[in-house]
Amino acid sequence: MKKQLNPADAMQYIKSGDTLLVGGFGLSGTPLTLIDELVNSDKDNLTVISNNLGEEGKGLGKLLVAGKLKKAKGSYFTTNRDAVKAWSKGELEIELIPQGTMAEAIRCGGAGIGGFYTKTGAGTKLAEGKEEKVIDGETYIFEKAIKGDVAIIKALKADTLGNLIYDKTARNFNPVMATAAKVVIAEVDEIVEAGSFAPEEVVTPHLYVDYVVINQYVKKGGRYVESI
Amino acid sequence: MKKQLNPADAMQYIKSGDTLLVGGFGLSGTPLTLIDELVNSDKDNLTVISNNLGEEGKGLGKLLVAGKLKKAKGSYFTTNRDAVKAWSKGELEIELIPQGTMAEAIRCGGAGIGGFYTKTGAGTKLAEGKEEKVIDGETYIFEKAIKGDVAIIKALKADTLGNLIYDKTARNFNPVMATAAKVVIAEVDEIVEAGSFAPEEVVTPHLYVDYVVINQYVKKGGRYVESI
Amino acid sequence: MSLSDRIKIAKRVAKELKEGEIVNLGVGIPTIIPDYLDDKKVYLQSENGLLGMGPTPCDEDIDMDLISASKKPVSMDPGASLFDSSDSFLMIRGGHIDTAVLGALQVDESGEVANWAVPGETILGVGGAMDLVAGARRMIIASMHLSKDGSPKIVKKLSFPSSGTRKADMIVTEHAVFKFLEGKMYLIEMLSDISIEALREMTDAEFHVLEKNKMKTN
Amino acid sequence: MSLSDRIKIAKRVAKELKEGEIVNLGVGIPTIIPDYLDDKKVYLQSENGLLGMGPTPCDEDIDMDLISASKKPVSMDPGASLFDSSDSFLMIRGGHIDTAVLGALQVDESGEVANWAVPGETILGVGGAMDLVAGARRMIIASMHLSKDGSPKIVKKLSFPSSGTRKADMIVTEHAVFKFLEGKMYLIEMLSDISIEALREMTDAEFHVLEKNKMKTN
Repeated sequence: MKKQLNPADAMQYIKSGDTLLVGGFGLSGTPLTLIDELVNSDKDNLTVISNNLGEEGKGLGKLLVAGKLKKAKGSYFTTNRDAVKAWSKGELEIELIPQGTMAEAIRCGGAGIGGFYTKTGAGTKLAEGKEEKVIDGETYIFEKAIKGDVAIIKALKADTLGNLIYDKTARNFNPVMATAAKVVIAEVDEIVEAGSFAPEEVVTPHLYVDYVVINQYVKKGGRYVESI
Repeated sequence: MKKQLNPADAMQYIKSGDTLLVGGFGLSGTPLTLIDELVNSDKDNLTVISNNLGEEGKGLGKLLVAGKLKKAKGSYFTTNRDAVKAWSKGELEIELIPQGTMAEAIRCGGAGIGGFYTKTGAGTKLAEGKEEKVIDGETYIFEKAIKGDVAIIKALKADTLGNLIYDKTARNFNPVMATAAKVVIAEVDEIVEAGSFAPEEVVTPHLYVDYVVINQYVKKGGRYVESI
Repeated sequence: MSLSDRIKIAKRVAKELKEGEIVNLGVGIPTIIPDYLDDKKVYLQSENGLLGMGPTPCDEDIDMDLISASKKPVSMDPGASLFDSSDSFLMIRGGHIDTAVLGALQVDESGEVANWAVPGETILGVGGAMDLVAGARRMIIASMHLSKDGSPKIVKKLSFPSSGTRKADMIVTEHAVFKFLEGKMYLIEMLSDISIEALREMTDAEFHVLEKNKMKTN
Repeated sequence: MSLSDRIKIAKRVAKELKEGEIVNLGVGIPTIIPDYLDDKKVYLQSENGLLGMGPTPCDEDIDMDLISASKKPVSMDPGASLFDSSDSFLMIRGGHIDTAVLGALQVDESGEVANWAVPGETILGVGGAMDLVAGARRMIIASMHLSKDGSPKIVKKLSFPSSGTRKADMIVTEHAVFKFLEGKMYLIEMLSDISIEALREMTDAEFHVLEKNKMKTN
């Protein structure tokens, strides 16, 4: 079976200075347990690629205030005031990227595609310095594929091979991130026998997943809360 | 509900000279009923983008011998001797493209991506005349997105909104083709009520599908045979 | 920004949507449009990975793993489908959304939109705004006529950072409806009882007025 | 091309595969490898959209909508998954297949492979060959030592069209096993009782011989 790890043991696969792909849209579909372990670890100087930096004091927001982050790359940080503050003080680098460009660039990173031309952002500040190409009369900008050293993602269930399924809109960036890092650690609520998922049901086939850890949070009132 | 058409009525959306995206890998996942209608129609001068040209006298192979095709673009035509013959006589243009590049180019066509850089084929005959780019030390070649005028695809079932699910490996190119044409006609075995599919089960969301026709073939001994 | 103005704008945009359309609604005024669709069925796409977004659930059904792009709990209509972020933006960027209804900080007289950044302020968020601007088949701007400080939002030329070269098709404010035709901005309808002259005063952009007999007034 | 030679090659490649690997098997000799894996479990990927391909089903279970990339009926192992062609080649091109075992028309002494086209003949098929060459983490060539007309397949320089600049890691023929190390070709094992000199005669490519005490002989 796919190697199941204690959350603490998963930390051996992450090094200071690594680029991490972290799943989630706000807090939904975020690997909260793995993030807590990172907060308590000695890793620092991390670059995080994630749509947001969680919320203030929650999810990736914790990692930020713990001083573990060198840089964040994503689409929307405005609502986390800690992120705005850290950036203003020069304590955090931020690279903004349109949400769809981010999703596509990560998919390309996993797909052996070096880069692509998108319409999104052409003619805007975010296109400054980027190569332009006119294709069939429309202007596109070049975006390079994104890869990570380690992806930490959140799924609903894994089977013993490592196949993953996701919970409703908690899917978000997790499946593409699972394809685009050297090491992929999936945090799940439950591990079931191989063969429990119909072949049509699998969203992330097991070949993308290296390690599985069990989520230590419990869901109450429709949101994950710490179990202790 | 999504407009259900008789196969014959679907022909009004196809014009002579059109570029058609046609689903299928060999005969599996091929819209056999729609192809039969095309064979019996007055359309000609068609460009077909499909992995193969069916088999001799079957699927797209029928359309070829009916003299409807100007050009075929796909990855593997060698096993259909009619295609080899037509090409040798100068009656059919053929453009070869690696299978993965074809899948990716069609996905880009549907995704608002103008083109992409792939490793596949770099340094080969199929890369001649194509732009090269070195990204992080690796050589990639540029491939332009592929779009069609009309996509004719095959799914297992549609719901009344037009959501589609597929049968095992008959899925192949159908989901990407559904995204990349101005008009998309899906041939299905059955239409069920909206809400019959779990939201996780839908492979092609209904916004991609314009018209639905019912497959007139029946499955015997594991393969589709003409019903009459 | 009075509630009745917001409702007026939402109602007018709702009228513009066609039965069966695929619609993506931005933050702010657009989010209340579903309340004014009456019997018209449109399919709401949410860029975090849902087509067929339904209304806010009652408290006991709230699940924060079923949320909108504004991170609010939602429900699913029959026939809904779930997908990942890359497939969601394939839809958006690839021209599969019939109409995006977006707020704006500024729109210029060619229809170019600024809706993500304010000059001089910290710019740390763009979200899916640029993808929607680039990709939706039709873009309707739903916005108050003036910004909070009373300055015109509908301007000659953008002073705020552009969201993309793709232009809006229509603007709906509490006072008026404008359409863009062949690169020019036309007043097509009045929604309040101010005069066209008064409207011109609060609109920095030059606009043409659709011939009187074709134009609706309040 | 005797059946026993084909089996010998398949068995030797099977030995090379590791428990739990993700493997894509090309047409020809590679397709019989699963018969010689004994208790070793590998996961077979088929580029038409299946991971976890199982053995040929019995006649009454044949479904031509569950086929291999060679368009033969197959089955699914527990834990199998289905996906479309773009996701399948994402796997292949993106480096997620541990080992591709492919046939070849020619391999040169640097490991460059030609496996899709014959000069002077009509070239109307490439399939997924180039994607597998470009993307698999390890590429093993499983091939008869000589071509049908008796000419060497393992050559100094390709005279057939290349399948890509990415080089093979290993060649297994009925006579020998070669590995490529730092751009050089090494004989690492003899699989028949011919002499190394005889092997050199039927091999156009220059190869080094691994130190005697490290090399296995038949």
